[in-house]
Amino acid sequence: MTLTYPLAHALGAVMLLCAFAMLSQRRLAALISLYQIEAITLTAAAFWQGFAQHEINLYLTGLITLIIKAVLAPIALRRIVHHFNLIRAVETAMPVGLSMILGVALIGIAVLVVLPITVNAVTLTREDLAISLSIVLLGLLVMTTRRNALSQVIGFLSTENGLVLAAIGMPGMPFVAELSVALLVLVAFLVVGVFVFRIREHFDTLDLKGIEAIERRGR
Amino acid sequence: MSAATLAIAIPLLAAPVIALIGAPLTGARANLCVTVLVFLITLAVFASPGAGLIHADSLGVIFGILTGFIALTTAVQNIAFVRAEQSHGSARRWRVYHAMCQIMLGTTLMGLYADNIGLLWVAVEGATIAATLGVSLPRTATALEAAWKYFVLGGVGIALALFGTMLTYLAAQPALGPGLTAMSLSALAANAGHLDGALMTLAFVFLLFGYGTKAALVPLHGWLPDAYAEGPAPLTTTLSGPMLNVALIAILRFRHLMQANFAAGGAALQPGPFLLTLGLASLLLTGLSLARRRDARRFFGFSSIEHSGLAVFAFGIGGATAIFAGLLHMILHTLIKSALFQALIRGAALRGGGAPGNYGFSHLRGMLATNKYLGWALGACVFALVGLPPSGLFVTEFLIVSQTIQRAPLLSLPLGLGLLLCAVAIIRNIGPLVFDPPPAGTVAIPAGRGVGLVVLHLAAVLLLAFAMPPALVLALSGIAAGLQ
Amino acid sequence: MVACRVVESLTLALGLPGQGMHLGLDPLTFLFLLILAPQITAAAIAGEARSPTFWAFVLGMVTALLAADAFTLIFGFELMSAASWLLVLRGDRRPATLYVAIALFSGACLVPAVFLPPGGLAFILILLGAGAKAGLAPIHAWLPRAHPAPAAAISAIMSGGMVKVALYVIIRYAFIVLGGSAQPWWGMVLVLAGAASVLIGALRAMLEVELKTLLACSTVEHVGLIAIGLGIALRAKAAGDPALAELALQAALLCAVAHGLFKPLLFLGAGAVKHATGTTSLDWLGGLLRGMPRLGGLMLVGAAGMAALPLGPGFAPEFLLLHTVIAAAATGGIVARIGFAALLAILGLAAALALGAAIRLIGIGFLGRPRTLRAAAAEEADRPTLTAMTLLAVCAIPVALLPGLLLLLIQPVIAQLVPGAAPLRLGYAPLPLALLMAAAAAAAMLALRRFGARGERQVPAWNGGFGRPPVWLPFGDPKTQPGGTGFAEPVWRALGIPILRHAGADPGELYLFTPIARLHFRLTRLAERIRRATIRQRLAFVFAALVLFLLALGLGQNG
Amino acid sequence: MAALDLLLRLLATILHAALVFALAPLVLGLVATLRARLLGRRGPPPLQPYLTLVKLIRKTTLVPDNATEFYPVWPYLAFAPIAAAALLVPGFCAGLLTAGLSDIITIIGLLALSRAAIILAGLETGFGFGGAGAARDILFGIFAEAALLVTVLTFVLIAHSPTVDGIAAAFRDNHIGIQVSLGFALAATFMVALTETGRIPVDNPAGHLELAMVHEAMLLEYSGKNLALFEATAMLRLTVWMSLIATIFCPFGIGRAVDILSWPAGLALWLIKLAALSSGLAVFELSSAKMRIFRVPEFLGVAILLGLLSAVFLFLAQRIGS
Repeated sequence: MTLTYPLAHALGAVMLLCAFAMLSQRRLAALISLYQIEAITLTAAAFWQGFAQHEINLYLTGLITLIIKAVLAPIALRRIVHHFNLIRAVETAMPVGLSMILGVALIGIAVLVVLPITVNAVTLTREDLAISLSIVLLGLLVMTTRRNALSQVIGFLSTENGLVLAAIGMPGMPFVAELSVALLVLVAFLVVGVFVFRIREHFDTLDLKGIEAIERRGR
Repeated sequence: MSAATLAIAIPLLAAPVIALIGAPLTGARANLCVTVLVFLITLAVFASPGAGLIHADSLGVIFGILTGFIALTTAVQNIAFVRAEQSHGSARRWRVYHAMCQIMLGTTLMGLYADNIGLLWVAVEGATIAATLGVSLPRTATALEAAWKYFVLGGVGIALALFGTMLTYLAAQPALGPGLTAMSLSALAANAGHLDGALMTLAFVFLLFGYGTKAALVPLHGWLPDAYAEGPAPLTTTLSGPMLNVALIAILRFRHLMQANFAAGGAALQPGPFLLTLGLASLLLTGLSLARRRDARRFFGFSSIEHSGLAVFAFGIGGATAIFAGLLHMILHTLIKSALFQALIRGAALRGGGAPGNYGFSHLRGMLATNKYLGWALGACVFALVGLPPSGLFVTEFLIVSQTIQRAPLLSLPLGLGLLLCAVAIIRNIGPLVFDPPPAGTVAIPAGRGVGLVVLHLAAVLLLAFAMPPALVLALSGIAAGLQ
Repeated sequence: MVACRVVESLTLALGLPGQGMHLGLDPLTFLFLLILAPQITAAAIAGEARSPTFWAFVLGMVTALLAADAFTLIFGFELMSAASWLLVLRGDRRPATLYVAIALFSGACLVPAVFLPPGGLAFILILLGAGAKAGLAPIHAWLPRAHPAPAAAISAIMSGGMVKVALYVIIRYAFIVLGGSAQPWWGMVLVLAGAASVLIGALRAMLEVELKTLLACSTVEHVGLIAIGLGIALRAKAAGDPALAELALQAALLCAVAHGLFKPLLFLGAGAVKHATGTTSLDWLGGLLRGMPRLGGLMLVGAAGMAALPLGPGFAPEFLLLHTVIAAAATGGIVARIGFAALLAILGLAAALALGAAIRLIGIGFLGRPRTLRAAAAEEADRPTLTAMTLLAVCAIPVALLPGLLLLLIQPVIAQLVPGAAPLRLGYAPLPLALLMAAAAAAAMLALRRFGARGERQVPAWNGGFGRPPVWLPFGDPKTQPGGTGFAEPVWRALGIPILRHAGADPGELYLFTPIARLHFRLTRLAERIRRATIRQRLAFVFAALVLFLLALGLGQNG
Repeated sequence: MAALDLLLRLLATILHAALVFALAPLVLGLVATLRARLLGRRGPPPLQPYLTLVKLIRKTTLVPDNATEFYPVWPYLAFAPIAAAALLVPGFCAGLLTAGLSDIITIIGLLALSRAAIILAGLETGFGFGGAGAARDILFGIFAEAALLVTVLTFVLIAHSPTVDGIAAAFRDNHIGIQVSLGFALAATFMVALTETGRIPVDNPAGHLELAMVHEAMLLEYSGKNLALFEATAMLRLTVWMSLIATIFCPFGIGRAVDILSWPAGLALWLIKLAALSSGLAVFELSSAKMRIFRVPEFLGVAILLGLLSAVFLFLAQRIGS
């Protein structure tokens, strides 16, 4: 059992690193590959937690994450990028340096918030909670600092990964949670897909400028 | 198979079946039949509330009946709406629309009756996705933009709510141990004192943001005005009213966990300040945003944000009377708002169908000239929102302000300012909406029995506010004392 | 009045869930119901009986008066505001929003006030809430805009009755509910507000051209007079001087009774003039007495009340108030005494301005030559209006000729408000005065008939040698006639410009309503910028709020 | 004894009434004659006002064709209050039958009622001059009434009695002596009296220049009996103001109605006071010229300030005294 915690921490740390790296990426393709690495690490963490807690549904969750998030999602994202030939750089709403500093501040806040929690849950230590909270906050930061609709979606999916990481760490969490998270990803993906093609018909571009122009007209 | 589970299952199962019906009108009639059945079952839920995952407590029963009633009257109005609108949009679109109506009803009832915080979260998520699809139905650029905004903001809110749910489960470990019991609301409420206070506070913040987004509290309200203004009106405005109540009740329940934990000396912080901040922000920002709206549905969407803010403020103040006032306020506001939107839909239908631009104030002005009864009913509904005496909201606002004075005197200043701003901005529109000369070429048209339902709603509001039956008074004060 | 000795209390099933509404009757309520009764019957006779909103308005006022608990009082108060708002809205839409904003503001002040512990803050809030509704300075500028809007009978009730209900709330709380903890400075605040209302109301009444706006401004002045009476009474009661308090209360309550009679009379008259000539602007009227003799006579009675001339209904309250201020000037510190002396000067100014306004109303409006064809062709007012006005005039006679008797009727109310006050004898006896004047007039008439020359000759008026007016101006060149604006021009130059600035805007509007409106505009523009934020910016709002809350949480727990 | 007192007071009142109505035209005539004599002119005989009244009564009354039915009412409504006021203000002896009624505020009200009647008479026919005169009279009235009320405060507080009768008795009996506040009050009352009676600095009673006239402008449309009444009202008003000032500010020697022996002395002193005031008025009128219309508000503003000053000094004296 001595190996359980340190390995879980390591996988969590890798995922945190990917989420943090997303902040600095300028190109969509790099963003998608970072997301893929994060998804694969999540699958490994799920399998490892399954092994540590001898829970069958954790293996099942790991499998679903592998199929949907690690394989299908990146393929679909790459096809969209290819379809709209969006290889060019993603302009960020905030200078990269500033968003990096904000990222660090967010991780600091996550740690500050988690410190007073004294519960000594079997598998999930305070550090694990801090890591998953940080990934969620970083995902949100990615969403708020990107103007491109697709990069916002990837930020959203990174937040989902943070959630699943937290869910895996919960001891004896009923299966319902994981299934619904997976469901969410699936449906979200579907809906996003539908939107993207709709937006395509109307604005000929994935960039949110078209949509933002409508809002500025004001109603 | 308890009545509560039945009430949830029927609409969810009926949704795919109705989606198969080709003709929009038959779809609307089927939708009405299912809704009537569901309403009768919600009345029966009082007898068999069910156990385990689906267990309706008295709060759930009352709001379940309210949701059933609203869905019923909306379904009745829906037939006239569909008859006027079926020329726009493809048949496929109407099938999706009626399916979404049923899913919205089913998920709302699940949100009310669920005893499991995970199931509650799934219900709220399902309702968000159904509403998002509903908003995107008209396929116009503005509808798409509103739907995208709804999805992004709603998705983020849902994610935060899930994280909060997981943290609540984790905080329940020391008291309830692993497994399903740690996620049961009644179990959590029973031994709230033994939860891990610090973790529960963190969970509460995420839950407040998650369900706050669904309840459209400022600054999480971004999606509501545009969602209300786009999409087929009965789905996006009338049916989504009860959904706000589900989120507000969730916030109330989690607030109780925090308050009980704090009272029992746990490490949890007082939930009051969080709720008061969001409530006041909602009141003041909507008060200012209402002043310049030109579209009726967006205008009354903002008014819904104001009333959610007022309810959350009442919960933030705390104490049995304030919570009683908050709950009564939610009931009365839902009745008034749905009556108002139904009247607007009838008005727009009489003024040449529900095309997107049809809900503008300048287009709907002078309703009295089109139909006398509808004009007065519309005026009465808008007036009821304001809180001047003949309207029921006067009672609840009176109670909330009196409790604020006694418990947090300094907060009565921003509260009074917010209420004043909103009331003036709303009442300003009655003049043009009802009494102004109508646009050129409008001719008087009999409105049919739609107006009767609107008047029924207003009568229910007056009865509940001024002459509430003693049984309901006991039930509601029991709930309020329980959730103190 | 004996009937109201016993304090009945009645609980209705309606009201707050589980608590119901409580009604009660005591001398103060009975007096104010007595003030409302003639007006409401007159308005009903004048043709308002059929409109349900009117009866809701009356129900609101009566509930507010009969209320024995805070919820019922504010319920009645706001119901009265709501019903009158709808009537204003149906009359003229422009002032309706300002009117309802003031009504909501007064509600927003009263609800907290009734729940605060008895003390200065509660009184100030009551004063703000009820004072705003009564048209007490500084929140008075809305009254001349809103009261002329609805039909004449409704503005009669609004000016005559609704203002009194608002003052009733001030009396109920200042003397009874918060009576125990009353401070002398409460009275001074009321007196200051009253003095400002009197000055601005009287001045604007003299300068306004529209008849109904003129009457509304005169209402502001009379509210000021009543407030001064109440203020001095409150200060005297707090300082332990029941005699002065009683004299002041007699002045205030008698002024309320008198104003409640002649103001509705004038408003009904103004409505009849508008119906007959299609306008209420003094510059377009003139010579109405020829076409509408009975209306002219009744308006003369009302104008006598408004001008507070002896033998008129308005003189007894003015008489008592002046004596109250003189007596008050003999008490208190040196600054208070000088203040009361200055107040006496203001009251003198206002009395003369009111006299001027009344004379202008009758002289320009009814006497002289018609300035327009419609004024020349005006027929007598219709029967219901005349009957209603006659009813009010008949009720005004006892107030004019038997004020002593009326003060006896008011005595129980004063005993309730200021316990331990010995009844005072009134120094003004109109009947012997009337006899004296009648004797003098009869003597003069006899002498002139005995020695004077018989017969009179109808001749064209001399008019300082002007020739006969040209054919196309049958009523003479309007330029050579004194008009409404022309008549007030000297007062405008002497007093209007220094106080009302050149734009003629009411100080209450210039320094209170306009700045608030400008601030509201700027705030809504800011809110508009927030509403027009893009999706990303809205996400940023959510994210920033979440981070802030987490920070607060972290500091809260670790701090 | 009470019956005897009542009889004596009734006798005194009747005597007072007769004297006031008889002397009024004489006072006006005296002022006019003195003015002329001081200018070195022979001037009209003192009895000229009587002759004017008789002349007017004998003339036929001309009524303008567009006059309303209130046209003949205004003269009586103007005359009656002044006559009542004349009966209220004590002349040669205090304690008349009408003493109870003679409240200072009632007297101010009666004067205002008479002024209102004259103004309405001016507006009656709706011609330019009447309107202009009325507007000016209203303007003067506003400031005059404010000044009057402030001065009233002073002597009501000193004498501790609201009625003129009481004030006269108090000033006569407990020898108030010369007080600074009473000095200011006298000046203010004098200025108000000049405005109310329409004497030189405010309005030229003798002049007929339409642009400048105030009181006369309102009576242009009246003739015969009606004009006679208005003239009588003007004369009575002058006498009322003079006896008001005499009674309040130099009350020494006023008799008591019940004590018949004091009547002759009171009567003599009253006549002397009236003559002194008339000559004072004549001298003052010669020494000053008529002001522009819009200078009068400042003139009366000074009167208001004087009234306030008298009140301030009164409070100071009371504070030091009590």
